[in-house]
Amino acid sequence: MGSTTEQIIRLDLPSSIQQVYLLDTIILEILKEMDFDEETSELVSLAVIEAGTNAIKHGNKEDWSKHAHFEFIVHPDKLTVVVQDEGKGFEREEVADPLDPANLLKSSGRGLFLMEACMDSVTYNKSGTIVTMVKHKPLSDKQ
Amino acid sequence: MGSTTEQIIRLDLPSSIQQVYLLDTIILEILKEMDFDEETSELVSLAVIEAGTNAIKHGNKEDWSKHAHFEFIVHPDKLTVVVQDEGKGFEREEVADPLDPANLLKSSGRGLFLMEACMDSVTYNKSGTIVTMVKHKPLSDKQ
Amino acid sequence: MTVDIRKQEGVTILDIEGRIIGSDSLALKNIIDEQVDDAKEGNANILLNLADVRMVDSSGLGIIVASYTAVRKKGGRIALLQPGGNIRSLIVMAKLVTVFDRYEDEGEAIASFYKSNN
Amino acid sequence: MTVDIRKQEGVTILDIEGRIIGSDSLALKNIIDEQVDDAKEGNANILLNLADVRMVDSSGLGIIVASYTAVRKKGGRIALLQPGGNIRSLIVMAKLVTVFDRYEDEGEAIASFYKSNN
Ligand SMILES: Nc1ncnc2c1ncn2[C@@H]1O[C@H](COP(=O)(O)OP(=O)(O)O)[C@@H](O)[C@H]1O
Ligand SMILES: Nc1ncnc2c1ncn2[C@@H]1O[C@H](COP(=O)(O)OP(=O)(O)O)[C@@H](O)[C@H]1O
Repeated sequence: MGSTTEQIIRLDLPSSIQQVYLLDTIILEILKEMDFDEETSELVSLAVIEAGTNAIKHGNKEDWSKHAHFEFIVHPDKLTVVVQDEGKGFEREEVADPLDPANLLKSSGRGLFLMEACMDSVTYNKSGTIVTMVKHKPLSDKQ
Repeated sequence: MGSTTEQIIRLDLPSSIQQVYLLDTIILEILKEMDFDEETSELVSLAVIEAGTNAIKHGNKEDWSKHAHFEFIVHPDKLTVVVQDEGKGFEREEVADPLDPANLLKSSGRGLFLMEACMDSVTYNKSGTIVTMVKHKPLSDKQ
Repeated sequence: MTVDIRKQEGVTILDIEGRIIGSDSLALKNIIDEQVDDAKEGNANILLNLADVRMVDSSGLGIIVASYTAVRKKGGRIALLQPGGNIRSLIVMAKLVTVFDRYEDEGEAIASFYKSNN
Repeated sequence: MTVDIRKQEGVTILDIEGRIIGSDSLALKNIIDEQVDDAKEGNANILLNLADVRMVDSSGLGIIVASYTAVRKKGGRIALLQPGGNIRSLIVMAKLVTVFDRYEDEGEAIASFYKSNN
């Protein structure tokens, strides 16, 4: 029998940067159906776009035959998003801090920082090919 | 290396009829990015909604823990949609004809008929758990 | 899908907006059933305003057909106002052209309930 | 994302609309680069009208930062008109508040190119 407390939506996208539009459309619709408010939805959709872009660009090197895998786990009170790529992974600690004055004017390097700022929690698996992000519904929301 | 002629998008939805809205959003976005004209898009989205509804309702009996699987295979000149459920299947030949005068005023039974009317081709696997639908871009479209 | 209900000259008008897909058909069925239940015997006069409906799936079409039967049983009539989007072609494809009376003008649609019926 | 280009009193105004996500940042980069290339030395004056932009991702923000650098190299200035949506907060979070001059009024923004620069 189906669990009554969570629903899992899975999505595999070919690793083309164009697919970010589809990802954007999907995450916004999921957030709408979950009754997330608009402001929180903007934060979550940004984090999902950043994670998806990293999987497509850095993980899968835009090889269309490789897929970026998304799992959206819809709970009554929170959304968990798991993004996995088919690449070599990376070490979170080795990524430069975009807020370091030396990096402020760089044209890249802000994605992970924004994901962590927008979500309640962001965790990476050891090899760096899976990122798991959680966002709770604001308490003021109707449940 | 990635093939340059087709991209495959996969989607697994929990078997709740609510998910038809997400399916609708996704297929419309795929059709938009493929540059299908509006009229053809309405036909294809209807067929996909019908196939998805059947997988969720008839195949998986709205058991949330079972998933309806979608594969959208994007070619330059056509879209192939494969819908699979985790149910017992059915026999296409045994389904009543909704255009039979005896069935005209029935409140259901028009889904398969509409899928076949809207797409260029609709085929079922032997057990009836997989339906494959193809739509070519109209020739007048810019390619 | 959103549905607003108005009454005018003894006709219940349902202004439907959006796409009628997925679970919308069940919601629409409940709304129509309630109106038919509330109507006096012989006076179940329902006008579905479809001007702002862009798309209906087979479940939605099925509910409209079921309403036709329910309304006739109760004594009354159902008519469609400005069926647009894909509804017009669904009705043709499903061979329901002779079943549903369709109008482009609301006044004309309302008046029709007092000509063809009762 | 769509971008319209206007010139006014020696300032190139880019009216950007929609979401700047995914491959949009590369498209935007190409457009800005072209404008900077075309500008006379010392006159790369660019105003990004962001009034109709609802959302920018980190790549989009990165392109705006890169434009800042490119314009300064060429001799010129970049300013932002009505940064709305999430851009305002991205600029704050990324500690770029002191980097970008922002204006709410187009006339004021255009005039600024003749006060603070050259
Ligand atoms: N999924 C991933 N696979 C491999 N490397 C990654 C992945 N995600 C992030 N990285 C590494 O972390 C760096 C920082 O990523 P990010 O903060 O998103 O900024 P940007 O994508 O602009 O470089 C990337 O340049 C890349 O080296
Ligand atoms: N994926 C499926 N799994 C099992 N049975 C199916 C499936 N799709 C269709 N059917 C059967 O075919 C019948 C006709 O389907 P359809 O034409 O879509 O009309 P409706 O869904 O309104 O009954 C269904 O009632 C069901 O018995």
